[in-house]
Amino acid sequence: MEAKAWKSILEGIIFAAGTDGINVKELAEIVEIPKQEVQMLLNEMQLEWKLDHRGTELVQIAGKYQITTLPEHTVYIQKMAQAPTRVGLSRAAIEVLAIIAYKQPVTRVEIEEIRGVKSDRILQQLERKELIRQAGRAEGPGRPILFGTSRQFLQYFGLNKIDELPSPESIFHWQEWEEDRKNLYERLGVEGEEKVQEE
Amino acid sequence: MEAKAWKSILEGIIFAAGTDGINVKELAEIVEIPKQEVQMLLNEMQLEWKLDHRGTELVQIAGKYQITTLPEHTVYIQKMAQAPTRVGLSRAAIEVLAIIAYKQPVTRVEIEEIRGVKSDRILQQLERKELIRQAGRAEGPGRPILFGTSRQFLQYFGLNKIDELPSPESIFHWQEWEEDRKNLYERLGVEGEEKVQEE
Amino acid sequence: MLHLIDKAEVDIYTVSISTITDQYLHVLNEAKAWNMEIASEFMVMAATLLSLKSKMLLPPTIKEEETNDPTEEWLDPREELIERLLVYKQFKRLGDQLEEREAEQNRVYSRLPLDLTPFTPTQNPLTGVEPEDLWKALFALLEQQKEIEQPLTKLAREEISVSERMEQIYQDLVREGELWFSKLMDIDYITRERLITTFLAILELMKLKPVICRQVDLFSDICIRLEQTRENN
Repeated sequence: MEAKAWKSILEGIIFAAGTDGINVKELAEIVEIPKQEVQMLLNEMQLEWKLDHRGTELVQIAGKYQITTLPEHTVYIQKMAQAPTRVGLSRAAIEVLAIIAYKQPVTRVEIEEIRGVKSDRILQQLERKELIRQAGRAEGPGRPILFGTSRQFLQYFGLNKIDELPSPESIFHWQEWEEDRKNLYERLGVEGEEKVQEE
Repeated sequence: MEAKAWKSILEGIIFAAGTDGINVKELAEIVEIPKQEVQMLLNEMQLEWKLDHRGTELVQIAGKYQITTLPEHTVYIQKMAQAPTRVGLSRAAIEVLAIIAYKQPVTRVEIEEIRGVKSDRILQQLERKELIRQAGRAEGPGRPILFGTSRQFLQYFGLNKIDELPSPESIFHWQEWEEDRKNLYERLGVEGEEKVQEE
Repeated sequence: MLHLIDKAEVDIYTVSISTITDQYLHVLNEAKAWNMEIASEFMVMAATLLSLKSKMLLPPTIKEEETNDPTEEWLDPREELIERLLVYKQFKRLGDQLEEREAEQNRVYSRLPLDLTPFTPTQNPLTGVEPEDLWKALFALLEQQKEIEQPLTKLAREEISVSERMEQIYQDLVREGELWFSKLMDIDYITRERLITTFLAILELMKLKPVICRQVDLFSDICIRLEQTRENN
């Protein structure tokens, strides 16, 4: 196979590796050509991309190759990041945030059990946005990470304490939702004090 | 600025948008050039990337542009440790999706009538995977929920628009339909005479 | 069921119930990951099959009565089935198309959006979200989960095929001489799946004639007995 074809394959692999990146050894194993050759191809690619005025570059971070945007394009990417459609949280992210807010501290597995779908990416996203934080580790096998809401989360909502989050009563009519409410309290494991206070 | 520079910027933005994708309107707002021009540049980029033997391609999915790897490189990407394992949908889920895709908006009962089996659990799964969405309620008793396909549906199947799906006529000819009907009548022993007698 | 009739090229009129049911059970075994989903579907499929098949087992008497009365049209369940089968087949074909596209799309990889947080230092990600929205989102989730959980609660699966059940009943009959239908179908001691299997097994045994069933009155208990002529088998 000629160099062009190998480069195309290497580009595809590095692109798919995303921000994890991939090192020369791994690349060589995947394409089954010698490491030195891979290294040479990568060097050439770095040069060619620049000459071609590509919109991305091939960089080596901590020994791993990955594709990133160009520093000179920052202004444009900033504009995209600040577009209202990108700033807000997705429906899924709100769901995860809601679970954490009301059930904290809570593990990823517990969150996924409630939602029925994998939620690791959303957790990362919320952590990056500093809405949630790691709040220690649970007991038991694997000692999974516990998640809770952050100080910023309260600030954004203008709350002083997490208890100031709306409780069911403030949204739903008492009688109408009596059944559901009881049920929910049980599931949330918050029956105790709050109910006593009401009565 | 010359076309090359604009293309470089557009590439950077689309790269940054990742799987979210970005549409022409948003791109035009970010780079502050007319939509038509952006569209033209994108069309050129699609062609150029192919001619250049790039390892990625520029595709339009659900109206938004995004960069993906080439299908012919799958074997290599799957060898990568980071490659996500992909599990296809179950046959039952695919069937339900087909009914929704072609008959939308459609109620659960209509779907179950076609399939001859209960489908509520599959509908829930598909909804949680966000491949389908509730698209209002039907008229009539109980005002049942109507289901339709979502943006993620288009994304999942790599479609730009729902009408990119082949039309039923193109894959199911009426001659074949008649043939099948005759065949089934024979197989189930509903013969001609019986029908004549009845008439 | 439609799927099976179509796939197995089954002739509903001549096929034995046990063949189809065994096939169902085979499907159930194969699809471990989807156990629950298929198990609940199985109930409906089996019921549809049962109703159709029982109509088939009875036709001589009913048909004569019906055709004797010219004002009443005897609606062949098979005709309805054929029409449904055809519609279903069409969607199955459309499903094939989707599956192809899925496979094609699965060969392509993209990447997650870039982490844009460094580009938006001052933005409030909760813009437009009210504290109430969180509660509502959680409420909706738990509601949904409640619905999902119900059919899941308990469905102890017992895998016994119709032919196995036929053999069991036959052996019981050889030993006991006769059996009461109500005893066989005691809902407290029997899973739904077993109930269906048992019912199908009895129908099948009747059809193959090693047993006869007697019912004195409408809704009274049914007595199942070995047919005299076959007893020496």
